Amino acid sequence: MSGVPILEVSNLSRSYRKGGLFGGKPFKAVDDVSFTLPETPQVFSIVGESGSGKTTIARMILRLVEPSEGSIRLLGRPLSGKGADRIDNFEFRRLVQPIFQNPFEAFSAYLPVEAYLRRTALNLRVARNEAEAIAAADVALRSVGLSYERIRGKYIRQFSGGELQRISVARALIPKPKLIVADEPVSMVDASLRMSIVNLFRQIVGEQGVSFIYITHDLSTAYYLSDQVSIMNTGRVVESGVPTDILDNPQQAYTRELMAAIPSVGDRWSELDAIDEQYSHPDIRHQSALKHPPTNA
Amino acid sequence: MRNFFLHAPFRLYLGVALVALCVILGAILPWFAPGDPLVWYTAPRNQNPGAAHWLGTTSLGQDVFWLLTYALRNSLILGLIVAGLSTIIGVFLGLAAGYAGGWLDRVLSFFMDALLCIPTLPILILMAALFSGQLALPIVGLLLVVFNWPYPARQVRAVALTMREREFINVAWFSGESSVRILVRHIFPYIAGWSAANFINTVLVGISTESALAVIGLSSAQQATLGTMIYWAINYQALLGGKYVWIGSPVIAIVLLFIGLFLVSSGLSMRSSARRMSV
Amino acid sequence: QQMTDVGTPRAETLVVDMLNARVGNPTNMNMYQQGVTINHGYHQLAGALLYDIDTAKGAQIPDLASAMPEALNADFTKFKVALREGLTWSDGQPFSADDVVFTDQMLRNTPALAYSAAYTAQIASVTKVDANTVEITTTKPTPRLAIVLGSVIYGNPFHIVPKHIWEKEDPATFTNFPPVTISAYKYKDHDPNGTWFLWEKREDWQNTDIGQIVGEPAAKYVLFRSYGTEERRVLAMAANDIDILTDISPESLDILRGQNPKVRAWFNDFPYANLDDPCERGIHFNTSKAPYDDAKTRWALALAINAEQASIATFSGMMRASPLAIPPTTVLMDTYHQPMAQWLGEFALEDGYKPFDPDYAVRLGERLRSEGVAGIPEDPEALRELLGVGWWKHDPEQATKLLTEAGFTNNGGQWLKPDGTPFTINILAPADFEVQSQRLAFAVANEWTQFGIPAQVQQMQAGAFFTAENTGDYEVGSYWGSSCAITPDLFVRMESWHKDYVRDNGTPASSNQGRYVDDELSALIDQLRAVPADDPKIVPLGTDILKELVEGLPVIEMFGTSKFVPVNETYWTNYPSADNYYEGPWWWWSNFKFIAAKLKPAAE
Amino acid sequence: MIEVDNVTVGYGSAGFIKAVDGVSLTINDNEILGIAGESGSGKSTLMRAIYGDFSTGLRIQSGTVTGRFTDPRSGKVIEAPSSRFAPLWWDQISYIPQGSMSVLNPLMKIEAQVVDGLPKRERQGSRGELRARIAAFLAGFGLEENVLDAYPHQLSGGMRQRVLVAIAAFVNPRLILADEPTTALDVVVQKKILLMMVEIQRRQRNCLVLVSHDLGVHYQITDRLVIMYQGRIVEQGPTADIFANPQHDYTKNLIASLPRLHGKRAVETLGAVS
Amino acid sequence: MTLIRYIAGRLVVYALVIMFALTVLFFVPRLGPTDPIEAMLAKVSSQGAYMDAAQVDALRQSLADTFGLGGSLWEQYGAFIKRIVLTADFGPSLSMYPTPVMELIRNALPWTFGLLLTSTLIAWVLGNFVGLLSGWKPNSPTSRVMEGIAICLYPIPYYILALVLSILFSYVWKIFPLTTTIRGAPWSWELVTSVVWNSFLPAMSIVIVVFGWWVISVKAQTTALREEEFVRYARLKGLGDGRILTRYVLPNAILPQITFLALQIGLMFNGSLITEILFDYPGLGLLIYSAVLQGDFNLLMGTISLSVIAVATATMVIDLIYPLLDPRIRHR
Ligand SMILES: Nc1ncnc2c1ncn2[C@@H]1O[C@H](COP(=O)(O)OP(=O)(O)OP(=O)(O)O)[C@@H](O)[C@H]1O
Ligand SMILES: Nc1ncnc2c1ncn2[C@@H]1O[C@H](COP(=O)(O)OP(=O)(O)OP(=O)(O)O)[C@@H](O)[C@H]1O
Ligand SMILES: [Mg+2]
Ligand SMILES: [Mg+2]
Repeated sequence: MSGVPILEVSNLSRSYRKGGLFGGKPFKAVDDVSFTLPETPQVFSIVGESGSGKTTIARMILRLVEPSEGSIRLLGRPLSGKGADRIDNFEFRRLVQPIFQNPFEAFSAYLPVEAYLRRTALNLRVARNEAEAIAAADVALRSVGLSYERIRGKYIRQFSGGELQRISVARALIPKPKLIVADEPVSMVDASLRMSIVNLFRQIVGEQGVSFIYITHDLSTAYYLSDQVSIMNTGRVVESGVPTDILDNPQQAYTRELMAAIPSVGDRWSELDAIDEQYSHPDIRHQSALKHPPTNA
Repeated sequence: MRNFFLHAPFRLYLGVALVALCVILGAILPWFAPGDPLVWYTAPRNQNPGAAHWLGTTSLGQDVFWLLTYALRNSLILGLIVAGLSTIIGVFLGLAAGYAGGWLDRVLSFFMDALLCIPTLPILILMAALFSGQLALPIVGLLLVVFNWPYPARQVRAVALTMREREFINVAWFSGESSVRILVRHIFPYIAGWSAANFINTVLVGISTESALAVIGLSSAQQATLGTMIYWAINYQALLGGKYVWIGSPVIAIVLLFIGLFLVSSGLSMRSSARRMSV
Repeated sequence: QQMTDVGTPRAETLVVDMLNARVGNPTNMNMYQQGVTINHGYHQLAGALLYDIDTAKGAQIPDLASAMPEALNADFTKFKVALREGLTWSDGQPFSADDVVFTDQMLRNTPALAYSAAYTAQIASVTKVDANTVEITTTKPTPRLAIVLGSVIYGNPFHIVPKHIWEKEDPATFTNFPPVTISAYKYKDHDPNGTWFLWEKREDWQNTDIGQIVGEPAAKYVLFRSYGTEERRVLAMAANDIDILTDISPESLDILRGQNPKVRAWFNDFPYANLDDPCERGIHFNTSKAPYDDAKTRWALALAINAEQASIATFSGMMRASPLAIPPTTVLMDTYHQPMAQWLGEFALEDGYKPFDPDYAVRLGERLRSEGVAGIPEDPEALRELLGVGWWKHDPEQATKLLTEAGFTNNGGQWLKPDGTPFTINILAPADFEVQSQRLAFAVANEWTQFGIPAQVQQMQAGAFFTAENTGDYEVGSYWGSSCAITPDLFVRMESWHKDYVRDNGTPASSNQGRYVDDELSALIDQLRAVPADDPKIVPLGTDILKELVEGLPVIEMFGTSKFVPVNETYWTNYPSADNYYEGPWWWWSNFKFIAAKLKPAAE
Repeated sequence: MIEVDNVTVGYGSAGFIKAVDGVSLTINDNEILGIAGESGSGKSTLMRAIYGDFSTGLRIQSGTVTGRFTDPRSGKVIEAPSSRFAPLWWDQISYIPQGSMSVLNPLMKIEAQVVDGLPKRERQGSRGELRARIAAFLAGFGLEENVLDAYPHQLSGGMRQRVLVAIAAFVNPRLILADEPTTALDVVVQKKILLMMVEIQRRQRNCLVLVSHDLGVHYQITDRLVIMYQGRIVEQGPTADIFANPQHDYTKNLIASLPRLHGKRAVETLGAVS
Repeated sequence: MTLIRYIAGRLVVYALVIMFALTVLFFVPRLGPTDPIEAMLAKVSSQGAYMDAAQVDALRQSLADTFGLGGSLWEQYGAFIKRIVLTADFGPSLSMYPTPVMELIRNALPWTFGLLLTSTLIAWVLGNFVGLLSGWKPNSPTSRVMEGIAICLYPIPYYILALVLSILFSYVWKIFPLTTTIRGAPWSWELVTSVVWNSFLPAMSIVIVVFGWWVISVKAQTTALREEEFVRYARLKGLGDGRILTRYVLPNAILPQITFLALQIGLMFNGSLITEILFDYPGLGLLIYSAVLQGDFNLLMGTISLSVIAVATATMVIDLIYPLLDPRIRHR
């Protein structure tokens, strides 16, 4: 690869209509967003307000939503359009894999979930036969703390949220793509597992040369994991750069607000004390003011 | 198999039993018929059910029981094949149109709409002329398929239109699944129950249209089918004349077949739902 | 007092089954427009023809005319036609020669009326002699003018219209509604959807043909109505809602008699049906198509049929067989069948084989008796009179021989045509408009199949059926419309066998749809053309023609038509029947008005 | 309010798959109870068992879940096992299921879905007033009024989740069971919502059970904390105590494994191939 | 703007479908076995007794002239299209010459529409109701009984069912009339009751036959929907069955049913045929039937064009309003 960036997003916008059947005023869910994932694999995190357009960006990169304006280039080739260098479907799926936001929607209720993993391995030519496919699925599942044996024959309803998220991650890992677009992939996973998955991501970036677009609300993992961070608010990127710069030294008000709102163990939100005071009642409210002394952790 | 009988709900048993009864009557017993029950005057006319003729005889001296087995065989084959083909074609093309969208959708929709618009009767009469009224059952079946697939197709297309918005379809696509597989393995299960209902319905349509065609002169009334059996019984006023076994037996056969199929399909869907909801 | 659902007293209303389905354009009664149907009572009750038919005697009678036409010259082109005096139209205006002349002029001058061309092709002029006499000239010798202008069977398109009404209208667009009528009934009410028509007796019924010929009709109202399917018609009669039914199947009659003791048929017991219908049923061939162009093939097929079995299959044996090309009605049996019986017995095919079986009726009678049918005569002569003088033998061996002679081969049970292709037969049959021919087709197919020639029946709706007939687009068919005869004068029936009318297949033929060419036969028909109806030469000529037809066998004639036409005696009596044979039971013919006038209320 | 006594809960009609194994727990009036634990350790299962949702093939194999509710109008005390809770749903108890993004009716506007199921007492006033109250309530969740006129598919995941929380909270029940209600929310919104929930809880003196993986959340707002691991409760007690003095290894691990902002980063520890 | 493009595109398809169907329907009968002139001649000769061959030939020629069946097929086709597009006139009926086709249709249409529309809708509502209930509570006694009735009646061949109904209700118990006798001045109360009275049995037979299909198809839909998350959530919200059914299950189950209801319009025209024959009911079905039998091209084109246009319009309307009914597909 001769210095072609993995992904170039330039001036991307997408508008929707708000309310109304046919009318309704249009608004921009994504407004003029640009960023680049360089040739060297890395993790690009998008953090931001709920409803600020993160998923929409992800879906545009995944060709699931048409951009209203702007362009996306994957490995220097246009994502949409009909040009000769358009990436064909098969290739696209080998290059890009998604992890969708809602794990409870990610699999059909009528197919055992493991089928998706096996099929991914077979279809995208990771495995040549069923046995290899199962092996590949098992490897991927083990890396997220599950195993093929554990999920075999079970349907989506029979899994917990965290399990489904991990299965989604495992599925995306199987074809070893160039880019994984992960939309809140570990939001329902407990902290210790989450750390191991995040470390896994990091490891994959290093060892397999996979780039990540990592959409999350968890600033600490974003900080921990990513090479670049973009902070979004109402459709726009308000701040972006290396995480140490941004999170250690936020320039924008919104970023600072975000930092302040992190529920951290140790500093209690002052607003809570206000509420407690207002409603405290001697006979029930236990030592509320003195609650939660600083931990030693 | 063992498992099947352990978990099957009662209606599934009953349905399987009814369908099995029809299949035994229609697929196995005809081999044991003492003679060709279609030929007239092989037996005394207008006999009541008795030892010699279990279901009596027709006004044309045919044994009702053996006639019924022949009729059931042909109708079963015709009905199941017509229903099977038109449901498969209809559901698949409907899914394809709804899922793929674009020009494929437009072309398929055009054909569906056009076929739906054209009333079948005049076309069928033309066919009658072209084939001199001697359409073999397979061709009748083919015609029925041509005119019946657009119904499920149109309806399934509507379902596919909303189904393709669901996330797991995207996951399937990114899992490298081909369009056909997405239709068949991922979308179809959601309408499998409905398709089964449509299938059962088309079995009925197939059987009854065939008899209507026999009357128009498209297919031959001399073939034994449940429809022609009813046709002849009506022609000889079996109902008003109190020859209830003659006219009743094909009707009951149709009803039992239908109920059997219905019970099987709803029993199966109950079972599959139980399996997916918990182990 | 009980009322009908159209609001007339039931006891004063005669309810009659309408022949065809309901009428699509009920407010058009212009009988000269080709799409107008008038068998909703106008044709049967309210209108009148110049000549009608006495079905009991099998002879035409004058109706609006006062006498049969009188030829004024030897070559039958000029006639004097006297009209009945003292008739008035239902609006009180007198009927006169002016109306006849006006009708002639109207037809002549209005080519838009389809009948116009047919009419002017035959009639050169009509002129008034006096108020009650006209003189008619024809374009060609017409010994049978009464047939051209009057009814023999069913009716005639020549209807005289009231000049004082029609002269103000454009006949091409006039709807003639409500109609001014000439006979004893006038229009009273109708259903906008065409399911029923109510006719009311005229107060001045004396001034009508019926008043003069029969007397006062008893029924104040006559209701023609359509009940739809056969089941519904049967139920209606069983419920006493309808007094007279047109054709139904024997099974339906059986049900009716079981349900309602007041219902009776032509005979009180076997065979119930009237067997004097003037049309015959059989298997027709397109004799221009191989292999049916060979008389041997046709004879072989005839001998392959077991007629007893076919008779039982069709109408449970309630039919009269006829080997001749005319229906076995009482009149014609006396004139032709019985006298020809001996000739039939001696008749031999080329190889000397005698195909006739005079004991057909005897065997069928025995078989029916053994099935437990009551009322079968024991006497062989009586049986022959009832079930027919005889028919062709059922002789598969001879049939095989004939087929082999004709070049067919039998290849391990399968017959191959002379050209080497498998021999299968496709019989065209009426779907739902003539049940006897329809069933006969299936019965014959069953026979032929058992003989070893796979035969199929193709049912066709009327329009398609007649198109196929006229254009010759068939090989074998059951029910061809032209096999009807009622009078000993066979002209009408035989004329159509003339080779002049043969057309290529694909071109519609107006006559001789079987495309049968037989020079001797045509010569005999030429002779018949020149002889008037009352000439003594008529019967010998007819006999010769029938012999010729037996030899060539262009049609396998089989049975006369059995009409199961039940009546309900709850409200009306004195219907014609076998014991009270003043008319045949054809309620849908123009002579129904004579019957209607003779009915009596049951209350008396 | 709820007494969970040594219950073993699992799934399956033919077999039985244990998901919660011999758990005992008390949910008191006027408190916020936090539940944290391993993924797949049976938190959601426990919540369903408490709520009385047996529609997924869930079965209580042994033990009991008993509830004690005081009817505010009659003052009558209702005591029943959770299998008989159905009449209390959306009146005395409400529930925010996990993965709440897919539970909205795709053909119904948000407003109707908020109103649907509301007990009479919360429906006072005209439609307009009700709408205004709901809109105001939603504003507290950072949602604009036009969300009320949207269909679910028009909302982002987080917005739908907030709608769900709002629907459950607007009922003002005695007990809210919230199963990971803030997974899809950014921390600003999350904070807003948590504060609101606390305020509601304090005002109503009702009870909130909150399942979350975010120990920070638990630290901030819960009064008591339950830690689950492999279907069992491995530790429970006042939140402060647990944070101050975690007993179980898993708990210790949880608290320790949190990455810190401004701390070490994976890029540094693992080394990027840049 | 995409909306306008969508509508415009749909309208183009609409026009194409109609043109296509009309073209097929123009040519097919003309290639068919029935020549209207021969059919008419047979009718005339079966009713007019004797005409010699020359007279018949003359009649044939004059019929050909009046019916305007001269010219090549293509010329006829051109004239036909021109006439339809310009004047919406189908000319005179051939078998009921010279009554205009439009007049025949005008008389028949209200009957067919009244009968079929009401009975189809009743069947639809009833069928959806029973199907919904039996899919929702498959084990409740009421739903089992209703489902049982529907499932047992539905497969009975229509002809037999109609006949048995007639025998029972018009003959054994003389409740309804055996044949359709409608009386009363236009728009009088008497007329209305008469129409309802006379249409009751035919309508009932249609309802019984059609509603079985709705039951089984809606049941299948409902069974599938019962598992959907949003339905389960609704239940957890403590909503009553009635409310869940009407607000959650029904709207989702009914979407595909609405498509089928539109198609039912087409089936109506086919179905009307048999009903009208069996009950001797004065409608369009009988008209189509007789047109086919008589080879009455003009009447056939008139009645069938109507059916074509009705079905095409119904499907188009469904396509156009579908986005209104299902917000999820609105944006495309
Ligand atoms: N319907 C079901 N049938 C069978 N097993 C199930 C079902 N639902 C959940 N399980 C299993 O029960 C266990 C507990 O699931 P539960 O959803 O309670 O976990 P959880 O603690 O909520 O996890 P998470 O934090 O990931 O949501 C899991 O192993 C899961 O696979
Ligand atoms: N199909 C749609 N129609 C209309 N509006 C939409 C549609 N999809 C998304 N939106 C709107 O676009 C905006 C951005 O949505 P998006 O899903 O990208 O947010 P997000 O950043 O992923 O939020 P979250 O973190 O809550 O998932 C929201 O305001 C949402 O309401
Ligand atoms: Mg999102
Ligand atoms: Mg959970």
